Amino acid sequence: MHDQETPEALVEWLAAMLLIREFEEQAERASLRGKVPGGVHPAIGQEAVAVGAMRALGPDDIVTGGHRPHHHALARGVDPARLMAELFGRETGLGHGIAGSMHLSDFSRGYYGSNGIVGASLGLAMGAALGASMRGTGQVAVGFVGDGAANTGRTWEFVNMAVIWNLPLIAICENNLYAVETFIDNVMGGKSMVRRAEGFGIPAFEVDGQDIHEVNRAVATARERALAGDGPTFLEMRTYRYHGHETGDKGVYRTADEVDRWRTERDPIARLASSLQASGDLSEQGLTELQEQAVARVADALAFADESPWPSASTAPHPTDREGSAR
Amino acid sequence: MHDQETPEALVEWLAAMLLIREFEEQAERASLRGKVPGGVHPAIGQEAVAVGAMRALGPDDIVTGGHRPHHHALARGVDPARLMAELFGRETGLGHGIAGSMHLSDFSRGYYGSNGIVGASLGLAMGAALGASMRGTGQVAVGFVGDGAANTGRTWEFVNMAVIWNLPLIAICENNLYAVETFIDNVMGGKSMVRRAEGFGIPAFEVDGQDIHEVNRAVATARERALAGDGPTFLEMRTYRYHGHETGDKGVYRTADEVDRWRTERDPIARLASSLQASGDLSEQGLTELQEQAVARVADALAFADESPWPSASTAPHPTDREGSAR
Amino acid sequence: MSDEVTYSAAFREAVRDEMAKDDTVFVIGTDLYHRGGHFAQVLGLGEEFGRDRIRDAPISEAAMVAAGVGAAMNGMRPIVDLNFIDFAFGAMDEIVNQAAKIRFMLGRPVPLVIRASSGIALGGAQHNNSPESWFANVPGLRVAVPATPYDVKGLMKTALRGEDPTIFLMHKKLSALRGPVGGLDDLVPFGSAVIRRPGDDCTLVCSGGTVAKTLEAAESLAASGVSAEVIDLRTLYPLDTEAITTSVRRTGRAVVVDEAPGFSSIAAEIAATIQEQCFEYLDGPVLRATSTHSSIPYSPPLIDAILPTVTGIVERVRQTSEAFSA
Amino acid sequence: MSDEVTYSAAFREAVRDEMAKDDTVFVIGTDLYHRGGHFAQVLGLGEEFGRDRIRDAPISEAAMVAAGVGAAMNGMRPIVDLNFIDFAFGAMDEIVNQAAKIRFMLGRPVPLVIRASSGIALGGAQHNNSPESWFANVPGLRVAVPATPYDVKGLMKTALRGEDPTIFLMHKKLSALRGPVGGLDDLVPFGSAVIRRPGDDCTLVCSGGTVAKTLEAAESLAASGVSAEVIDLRTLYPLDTEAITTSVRRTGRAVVVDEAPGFSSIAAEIAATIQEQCFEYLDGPVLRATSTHSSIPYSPPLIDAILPTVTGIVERVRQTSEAFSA
Ligand SMILES: Cc1ncc(C[n+]2csc(CCOP(=O)(O)OP(=O)(O)O)c2C)c(N)n1
Ligand SMILES: Cc1ncc(C[n+]2csc(CCOP(=O)(O)OP(=O)(O)O)c2C)c(N)n1
Ligand SMILES: [Mg+2]
Ligand SMILES: [Mg+2]
Repeated sequence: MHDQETPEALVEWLAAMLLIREFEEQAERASLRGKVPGGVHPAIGQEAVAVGAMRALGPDDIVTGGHRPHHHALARGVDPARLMAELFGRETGLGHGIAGSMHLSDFSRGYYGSNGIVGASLGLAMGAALGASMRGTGQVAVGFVGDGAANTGRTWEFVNMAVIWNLPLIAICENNLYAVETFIDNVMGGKSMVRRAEGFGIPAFEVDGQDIHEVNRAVATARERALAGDGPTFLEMRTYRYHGHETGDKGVYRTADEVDRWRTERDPIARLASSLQASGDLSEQGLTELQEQAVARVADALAFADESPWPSASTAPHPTDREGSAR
Repeated sequence: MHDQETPEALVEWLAAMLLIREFEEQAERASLRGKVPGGVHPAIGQEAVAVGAMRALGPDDIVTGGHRPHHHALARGVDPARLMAELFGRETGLGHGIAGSMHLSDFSRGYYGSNGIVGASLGLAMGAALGASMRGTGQVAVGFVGDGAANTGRTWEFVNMAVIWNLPLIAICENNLYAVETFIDNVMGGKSMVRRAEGFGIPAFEVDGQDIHEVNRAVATARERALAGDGPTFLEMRTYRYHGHETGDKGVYRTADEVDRWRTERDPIARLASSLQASGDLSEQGLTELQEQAVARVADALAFADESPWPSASTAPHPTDREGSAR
Repeated sequence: MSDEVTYSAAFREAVRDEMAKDDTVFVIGTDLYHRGGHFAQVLGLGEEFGRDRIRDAPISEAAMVAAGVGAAMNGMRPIVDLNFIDFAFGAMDEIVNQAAKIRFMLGRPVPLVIRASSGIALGGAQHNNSPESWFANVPGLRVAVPATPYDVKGLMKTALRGEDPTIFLMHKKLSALRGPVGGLDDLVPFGSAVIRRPGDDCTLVCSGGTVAKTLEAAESLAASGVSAEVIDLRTLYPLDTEAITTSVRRTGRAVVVDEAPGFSSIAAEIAATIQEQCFEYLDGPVLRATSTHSSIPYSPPLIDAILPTVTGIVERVRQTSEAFSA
Repeated sequence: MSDEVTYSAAFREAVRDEMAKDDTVFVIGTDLYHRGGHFAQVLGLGEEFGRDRIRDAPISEAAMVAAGVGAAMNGMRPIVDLNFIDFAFGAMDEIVNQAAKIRFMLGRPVPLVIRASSGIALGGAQHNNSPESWFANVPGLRVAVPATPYDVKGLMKTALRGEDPTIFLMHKKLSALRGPVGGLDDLVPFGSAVIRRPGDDCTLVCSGGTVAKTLEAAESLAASGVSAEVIDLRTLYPLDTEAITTSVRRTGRAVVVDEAPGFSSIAAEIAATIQEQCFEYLDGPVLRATSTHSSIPYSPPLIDAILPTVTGIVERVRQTSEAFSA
């Protein structure tokens, strides 16, 4: 199922990244207007990791992610309107307003959910991979975590388990250099995530997360290995988030210059757009149209979310409360 | 403080190992007679790790260990009679019968305690090393864990923390190849503990744990590094436990032949004894005397424990319960 | 169908039955395949079902539970054997934030059983925690605390055929207890307490490791003319409030017996609920016979000094009967 | 001495005072040095005390607590800031099996404070757990739940000068609450509740995030002629049983208000204790106004549907008053 990188496919990748960026920009703005209870963790700058990875997967493959998950959900094909409605806490949301930004899911697309606990997503993906392996479903499971998860012990328990049980798991670490305001090099002994992973016997590779081709090929290769019964792979995707950790955050932990350089020199959208333009596969007008489509879809999503009703209290109790003799 | 390995010192090391072996043999027998509530985890075969390591430490250095801790305690100079009394659950025990085999301690000797939870000892040693570093006490902390701890996430959190905080910690993994009945190679991805540790940026070395000289030199070197401000070291000590995991255990997970080979070809006591005899530093009679001393001390310890009173219920409540207004 | 087997063997029977019937049932844990678990609870199943389904794991509690949760989300019915419940502390996030909440958050059932040995026995402070009231406090979890081989088998089958995560706690000291068990489809429903001894003067509520003690206390009370009804809860969540309150409305008095240190434990919940729902029927306060608020010591006489005793239970019944019978 | 400061700033003042006075006090946590913690609770202390004592850590909850425990055993007085109490699940063994039990097992005090933000607010199910009753259930731990800036500062000082591990829980929604604070040596002792409003007809027991709501309920009850006494516990363990029972013996009625889902929570302990110790004085059952037994949803109307409300509290008082006043 490795995508052949046809011009049509690449244009679709670009469109998917544009949608994510527009979605995140608008979600953050809506959040600043008080529309999103609790705020959001925008993934602006990390679009290529999500789109490049998802385009290497089959429809039944499984994906989990962490607290910064919108790009995964959108890249996996989740409806932006229902996603925005969930952020707004509305009845029409992906999780009926019960779940929220950190607990998105869409099982019809193998999207097993985002997670509020650093590292936990990888464990669920590992378990889902075990289920796939035992049932012989031919699914591969992808667990996304951030660089922050590299220092959480559970992460390495999960990796080790996937290795010894030879599971069809792809662990993707989106290394955007910071966990909230903590620079990864200040808190990671050894300073190489790939070497750390290799110590657990998992094949591990560093990938330029701002190059969607490289991302896609790395995930496709890992998926082939998994499907061939060769077990898990660990991919460190070097990437960057342009905005603060969460809605409205402006820290002093990194320089404006650093942010600027990532934005101007390595932006994954600009890179793909200009290479498509250079190869003649996308016209100036074509790009404008894609941008306009993204804007329109997100505007629709915002309107849908805004007009959607609040959930009613009767949906609140835990499902298991509805049975049994407990009060 | 690196021990100079004088003949006198080596004879003392041998005596210490003989004491441990005799103690463990008798403790296990007493346990089979029902004298030890809950049984014991004997460290027979692992004597050189404990004695070699402790003889490289200073009197104020800190030691923690796990569920198989008697050899650490004895090598650190803890009174065998009070140790045996604790195993017997008596008032005169190291922990007044409150603590037990897995919760030994002797703070006057920097022995910060054994632990019933796999991996936990290393965390406490890491924290004690932090205290040492912040207070500038010049102490080094040694945390002993088993090979089972290599797959517990917390272990690597502790190692990482010691690296990034540059703590005077020595992590010693007594790799006796099995965790209960689980062969380490079956559950450890990557199969090299040293490489796994190195991934966290900690200098790591494999040591022949059945060669007391090698053990001692490795720990002495690690201690020098720590005292020089060069941070933590990880030492994998390859060793073997001759008996079952706990009192009376006889599993089918390893061959009698394997046990035999470790016992006859690599026994740390036999190795040191015969090299001392070869060099003329210990006579046949000298060895017999050392053995007799060990037997006598342990016999005394057994008698002491057996004659000691049971603790009285008034010592049972938690100390903090004695203050405050809580019930 | 009703041969006598041990408490441990009853567990094994339930697991064996369900594994034979349902390919998706399997077990994850340490030292299972050869050793059969520390309490022989799956002894022999390794050979029968193979290494895939009697799946040995390293000492990685977080990963074991995560594996169970993820597999349960993907069509399996895992049993994660944590050995001692104390080791659940290393997997607390996976249990409380993942297993318990996924159905609520994502609408996906998590048919997972976490088995562990629990209760207060030898081994010292770190091996004798009683966190069952915590699990009962977590919305989304169910907590089973069988006291007999019959209930082990029947409750385990219910857990394995259910859709939600269950914490299945087997008391260490009951491992060798013998008794009859049910057949292939004899399920014991959750939230259904059983009256172990009928009585009229006082209700004694107990479960798991305290049932035998409580029955002894009832016997001793009978000798002095007090007729105590003994209710074995079988599950702490769901709690069979109806069985308890029905009894107390009749007897007018209640003592809750539980082995955990009593402060803020499940005994508090039961006492609070009884007085809430039966206030006008009560002739005396609902009292608790629990362990004292202490870590668990190593030496047997010290343990004995902390545990609820038969005399202690009888004494509590006296206290609640005498103080206000005048 | 009594300038008004926020709840967060009161914490900062306590830590600053004690750090200046005692070299062994220091803080471990994520994003402390620059950001000052997620609630600005140590903002500015980085510059004042340096990176050694305002010590940034990776996302390694187990290692943070282990570092605190080990350092406390070796002469330090660490504060481990876990950010949200939910993240304590990753350090549960270090808290429950190590910090809480070491003094019991080894005789060595562990003067450690674990600070975390708690209570129910926005953020969804995994960020709004209420495990305070679990910590209260663990022998060896103390649990502080301040409701005012004054108590934050005074209780924190007590914790920092004590010898035992304290779980210090600050309610998320109170961060910006302003109020007076005490001076350098104004300590608030543990186990000492305070009467926030005196009254004669009913006792309302509350703490932390429910104090304001409970006072509102008392106000509303006053309007309809019911005089409610409001007791703020300040610490859940030790629990000031005397203050509670003294009040209930006078008022004859009690409602326990707590924000945690009520089943098997601290509210159960308080209710159970009250009826045990005040049975003959009670004119009605001790009722609870708590959150329902549910994971915490994301959307505000759903959260509101779960939380205890002012009307709910008033209703409970009515229930316990009316049912048996005839
Ligand atoms: C176990 C745990 N500890 C702490 C947090 C609080 N927290 C939420 S996101 C975050 C930073 C995560 O950084 P990273 O993994 O690098 O992901 P990024 O935000 O960069 O996408 C932290 C500390 C958490 N959610 N879970
Ligand atoms: C967290 C945790 N999980 C499980 C156990 C049960 N247990 C006690 S000892 C042991 C094996 C430990 O093996 P290893 O670390 O190799 O030490 P050894 O027994 O070989 O000395 C296990 C699984 C435990 N004590 N703690
Ligand atoms: Mg990051
Ligand atoms: Mg071992």
